[in-house]
Amino acid sequence: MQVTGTVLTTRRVDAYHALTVVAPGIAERFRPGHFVSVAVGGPRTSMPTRRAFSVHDVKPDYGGTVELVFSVRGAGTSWLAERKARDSLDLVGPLGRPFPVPRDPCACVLVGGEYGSASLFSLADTLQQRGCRVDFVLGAASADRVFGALRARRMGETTTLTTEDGSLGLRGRVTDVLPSVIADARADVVYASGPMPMLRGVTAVAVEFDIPVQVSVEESMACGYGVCMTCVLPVLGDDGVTRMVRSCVEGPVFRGERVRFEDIGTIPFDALGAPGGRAQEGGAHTRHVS
Amino acid sequence: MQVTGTVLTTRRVDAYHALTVVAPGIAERFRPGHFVSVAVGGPRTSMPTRRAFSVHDVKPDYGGTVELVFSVRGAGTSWLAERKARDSLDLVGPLGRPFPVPRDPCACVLVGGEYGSASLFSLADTLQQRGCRVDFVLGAASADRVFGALRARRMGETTTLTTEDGSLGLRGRVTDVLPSVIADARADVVYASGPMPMLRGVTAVAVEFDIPVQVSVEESMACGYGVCMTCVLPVLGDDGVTRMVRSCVEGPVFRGERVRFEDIGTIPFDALGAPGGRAQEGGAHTRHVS
Amino acid sequence: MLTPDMSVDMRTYLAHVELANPITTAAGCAASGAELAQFFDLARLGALVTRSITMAPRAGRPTPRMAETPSGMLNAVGLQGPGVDAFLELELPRLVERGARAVVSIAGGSVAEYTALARRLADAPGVAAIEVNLSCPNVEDLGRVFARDPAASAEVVAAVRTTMRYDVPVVAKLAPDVADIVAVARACVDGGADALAMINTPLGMSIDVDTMRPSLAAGTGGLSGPAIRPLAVRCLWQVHAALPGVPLVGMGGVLTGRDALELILAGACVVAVGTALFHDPYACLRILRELEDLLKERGFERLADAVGLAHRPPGAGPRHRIDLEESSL
Amino acid sequence: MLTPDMSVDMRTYLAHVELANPITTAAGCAASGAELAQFFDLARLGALVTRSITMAPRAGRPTPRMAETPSGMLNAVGLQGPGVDAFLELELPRLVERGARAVVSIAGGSVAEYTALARRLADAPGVAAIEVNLSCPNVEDLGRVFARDPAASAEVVAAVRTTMRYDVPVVAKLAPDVADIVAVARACVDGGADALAMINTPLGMSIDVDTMRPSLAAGTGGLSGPAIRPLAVRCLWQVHAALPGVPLVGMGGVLTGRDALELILAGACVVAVGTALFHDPYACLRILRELEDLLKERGFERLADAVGLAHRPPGAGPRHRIDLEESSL
Ligand SMILES: Cc1cc2nc3c(=O)[nH]c(=O)nc-3n(C[C@H](O)[C@H](O)[C@H](O)COP(=O)(O)OP(=O)(O)OC[C@H]3O[C@@H](n4cnc5c(N)ncnc54)[C@H](O)[C@@H]3O)c2cc1C
Ligand SMILES: Cc1cc2nc3c(=O)[nH]c(=O)nc-3n(C[C@H](O)[C@H](O)[C@H](O)COP(=O)(O)OP(=O)(O)OC[C@H]3O[C@@H](n4cnc5c(N)ncnc54)[C@H](O)[C@@H]3O)c2cc1C
Ligand SMILES: Cc1cc2nc3c(=O)[nH]c(=O)nc-3n(C[C@H](O)[C@H](O)[C@H](O)COP(=O)(O)O)c2cc1C
Ligand SMILES: Cc1cc2nc3c(=O)[nH]c(=O)nc-3n(C[C@H](O)[C@H](O)[C@H](O)COP(=O)(O)O)c2cc1C
Ligand code: FES
Ligand code: FES
Repeated sequence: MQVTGTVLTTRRVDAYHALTVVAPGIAERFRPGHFVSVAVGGPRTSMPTRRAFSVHDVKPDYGGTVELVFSVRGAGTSWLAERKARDSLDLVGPLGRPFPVPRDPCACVLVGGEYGSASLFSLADTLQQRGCRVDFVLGAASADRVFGALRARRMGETTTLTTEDGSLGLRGRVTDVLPSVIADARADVVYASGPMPMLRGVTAVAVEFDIPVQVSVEESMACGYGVCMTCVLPVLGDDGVTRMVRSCVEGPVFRGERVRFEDIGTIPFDALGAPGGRAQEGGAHTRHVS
Repeated sequence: MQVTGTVLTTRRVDAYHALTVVAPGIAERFRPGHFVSVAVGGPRTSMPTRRAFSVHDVKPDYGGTVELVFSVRGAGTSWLAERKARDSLDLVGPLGRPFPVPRDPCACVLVGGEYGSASLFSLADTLQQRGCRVDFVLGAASADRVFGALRARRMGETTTLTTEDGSLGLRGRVTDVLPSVIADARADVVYASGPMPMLRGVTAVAVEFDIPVQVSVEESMACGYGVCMTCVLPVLGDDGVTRMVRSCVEGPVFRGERVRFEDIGTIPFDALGAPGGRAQEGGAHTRHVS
Repeated sequence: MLTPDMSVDMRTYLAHVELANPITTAAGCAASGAELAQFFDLARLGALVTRSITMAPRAGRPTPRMAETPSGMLNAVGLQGPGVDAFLELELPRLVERGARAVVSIAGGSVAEYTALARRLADAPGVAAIEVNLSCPNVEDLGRVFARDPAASAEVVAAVRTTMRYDVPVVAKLAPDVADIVAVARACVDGGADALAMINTPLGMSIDVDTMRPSLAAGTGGLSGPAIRPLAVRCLWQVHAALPGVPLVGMGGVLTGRDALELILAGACVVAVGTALFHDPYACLRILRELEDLLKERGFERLADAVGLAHRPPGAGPRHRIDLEESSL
Repeated sequence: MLTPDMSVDMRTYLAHVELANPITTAAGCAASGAELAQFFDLARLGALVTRSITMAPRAGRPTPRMAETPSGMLNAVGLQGPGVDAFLELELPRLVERGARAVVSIAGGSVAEYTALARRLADAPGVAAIEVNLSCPNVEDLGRVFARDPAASAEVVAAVRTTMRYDVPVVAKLAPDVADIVAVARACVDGGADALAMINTPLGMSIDVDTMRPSLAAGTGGLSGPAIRPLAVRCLWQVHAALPGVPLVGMGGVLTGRDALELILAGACVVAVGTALFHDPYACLRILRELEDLLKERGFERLADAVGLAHRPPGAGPRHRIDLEESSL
């Protein structure tokens, strides 16, 4: 749904900006892993495409608020960083396939890279409410880019931090420490959100441990709700067929081992409808299932 | 010169918005009749052309401020109407040919239509400092669109107001009352600023009285300083040749009787370089003089 | 004049097919329609134009497929889609069920492929019209795009026209990156097109100055959005002036009712909305409402009376004389 | 790598003519140069490109001549100017006095007129190069614009090339509204062009929905500004790929150093600034400074090393594979 929300608060959190927006309709429908898309630039903007952001938090205040956490990258996020309390903001959401949560209590490792950790805390909440054990692994290039370390320490059974420059926690990457965290926690499942190379590495570790892994991917998106076909990536279906599926509606959360990370940015030759590749017969196969 | 000014105050004046901007360099160089051009829409605007506004007032506060008075017409003026104190505003100015002022004291009638009157008060100031008598005639469609009536009453020897709907002053147009004002004031010169049809009418009256008239015209402008050639109108030169001259640098103030009002929006067949028209020989004639 | 509570007659005709209103989706900007149907009833659209359907399923181009440009966006989706069989089995019936008027866009790499597509669609129930996307590389002509060649465009249109049922209009969709849009338009009409749609996306490109590589994996892509509206208005204007009897579907950067009215005044009797849908799923209905209000304010009783109105000789006065010389200078 | 205090070698060549830096004004966007000279020293520009000079004085088109569009503007100035005699008598000498490198743009309605202009300019001192504006209606071909026809473009270029002094480069300026920009580029080079400039303004239009009439008195006009940058990048890219040895002057919507770098990476060795000058009289110098900083940040010692760099095969990895198919879909 589309909502004209009102900015409630703005704050800086290390390298990030956080915006809380009153948007009852979105807050109400939210489930962990959902994202929203934001119109940027105001009336007569020169930026016609919306920007996608994970929802960090929802709160019941004022009928329902959502919080976004973002870093300034280009013109759209610069504009967003200048919003002030009481400005209005045009949001569409909640969008995407949220994180699937286990029916029964189990041990979960939540891995976040950079602002990717923002979407993990509401997930941790839900998991803990269901009696799951939650362990965090958060990483980034440097200390100021690790998001949510304090909250992770409060919520997690254990919290392991990594930075590439060693300015916080262990020097290195989340994948360096993940195996021991999985082993110590006797994890049943891994959830991950962060840059693509991290997701690829996390998936490889989970596969090695033979436990399921749910990854939240980030592809360039124009619409966020399935109509533009710009946000696709190659994903292996239940039927063994690779399809170019939309990360905004079939994702952003996928089973990690189904995502063909090494082929992102290409059309794998064996994908359905690949140039010169096999064109499946019959219509049923051509639906996007993943 | 280009200045990044800071908005000092904003206010509504009947149908108009007024913005005072700290812009010392512009205030210092200002003479009555000058205009400024304003960048609208902020960074990454979709509106690449500046908007032109007469300078209503300059004050010495904060090193020098300029005040603009404007009505909301399209997207640019809407944006401008939303500016708040402390916002910054990108101005270029002062631009254009200001009102020429007489060397010796004489009687001047100042005619303003709609927001056109905004540029007349600093002119009146200058004229009065030189010992001139000033009479005002201000008109508009309705009372809320007559700008500066109070100030005119304070400053002018007489002030005559007209509105088309009769909601203030006399019902009618400035040209209906202008002859008697000129006669009563024994005016030596007329100054006028307002919509083109009004300028045309005022010029006709002045011509009838055989007194000089200086009009400040308003043509669509892309650059405001003479490089784009979009703001032209047909003006008769001293040499009797009509040229398409730029209202931003050769104007916006012209001698009314030299402007070929009836031909605005055309290229008169006898204009220099008109299609099929006479092409003057020699280079000297082709300079824009008016 | 209308009284404020009267409504404007918004009906329009795409050739002989009546549409309840002039606002449709643009091809490739509403996927199969199912996604928009979550937001509103598709029957409220003038028509839903499908993505361009190809014979075989297509995986499309590699990513990144999208880049934003000033007031526009580039896309290189590459006609990703399920192929005509799956379309007929799964997508078209759902559109019909939902009460949408379906205009089916088709794309091929050869005249034979377009013909084959028309044959597959000829007997499909629920095809209100066929839109022939001519912005496809012709494999038999070194990949030269059909739309850039009047003769090739006409050949495709003629083949589709001959194959389709006579009562299903064939709309030829043209691209602006040609030297003479009227020549292409005329060729398509001579080839049997019942209506023309314009504009498809001109070819554009952007380079990321940080990676120092093209922003799109495909290098070039189609430019859409408000940036191209002046090109759309100009193409519609020129073609309507040259071929006043041919129904035109206008598109290119329509975000608001004012934009739609601009295209209508230039000569469009149907207006398609593309990029705006990415910004606002409700864009079509909002634009329709705004358009109706604008027409009402201007005293129109019928949309049809506004079509091409900017071409009419103005009241009088030289200020409005229109000089149609073609140079851009 | 550069140390922070080293400066980048910004010199570039327009054919064999060395320019101190790659930033010039665009034709018709700096009038005679006198106006800009109030703001800064014209000698600091790579070159000043004059408005297009015609044989006779021209009054241009009626007003309104300008309309704003999303991230762009339309203009129909119609080559208003004093004619070549006055230009040579009054404008060119002033430019030379001011130390500006003057590239003289010329415009005509027939091959004979271009030839006559070249003859008048052949011996004029201080002409660094001639830019042939081909976006003019050819009176001998029903007003068809030269730039839209490879053969007509080549003919004009050949006539000018033959007439001009051999040591003055002739630059052919192309428009994007053609089906195949490479064909026009090739024809001009075959005709003797020493360099190519692109893009001139594509033909656009806007309609005022309040008056319900075209916004410009001339009806159509040339579209400029950021909106068209993706078209400029694409044209430069295609022409540089096809004719890598030909020097290219890039223009179209350059507002910042990043925009200039985008055109350079696509293949331009000179970048002209047009519409941005209307917004900011200092635009050229600001863009030059920003460009130099960007090059420095990226470790370039010489501007020349960045020209066309986006064409080079990337390090590795399929993510960057460039597929040059021409369709916009
Ligand atoms: C599902 C999802 C969730 C996201 N969550 C967050 C978050 O919580 N916090 C955060 O800081 N960022 C998040 N991002 C990335 C965020 O969308 C981009 O940083 C943002 O779009 C950049 O916009 P810009 O105008 O600053 O950059 P520009 O480079 O000017 O953007 C230009 C265009 O490219 C698109 N784009 C550029 N980078 C990205 C990217 N990495 N992903 C998707 N689109 C991109 C933009 O949407 C826009 O259309 C998320 C992306 C996705 C897809
Ligand atoms: C010398 C001069 C002085 C002016 N002084 C004032 C003033 O004191 N107060 C005031 O309210 N207005 C004044 N105007 C008119 C003012 O420039 C326009 O109202 C304004 O540009 C409209 O911008 P917009 O974005 O709201 O409208 P839009 O219609 O969106 O503007 C689109 C484009 O058209 C141009 N344009 C539109 N209308 C005009 C116009 N009437 N004159 C010039 N350009 C136009 C704009 O600059 C812009 O480039 C003056 C104009 C000139 C030339
Ligand atoms: C992502 C995207 C995909 C498109 N796919 C198609 C397509 O499959 N067939 C087609 O004819 N046009 C396609 N187009 C072009 C649009 O139908 C339309 O002509 C163009 O985008 C201009 O309209 P707009 O500015 O409103 O988007 C596509 C455009 C976009 C942006
Ligand atoms: C007002 C105006 C006048 C122009 N006059 C000319 C001209 O006389 N000759 C020419 O070759 N190009 C002319 N152009 C085109 C520009 O030189 C340039 O090619 C085009 O505007 C694209 O660059 P920009 O987006 O930076 O403006 C003109 C453009 C504008 C906006
Ligand atoms: S972002 Fe448009 S389909 Fe996914
Ligand atoms: S506004 Fe550009 S020349 Fe006058």
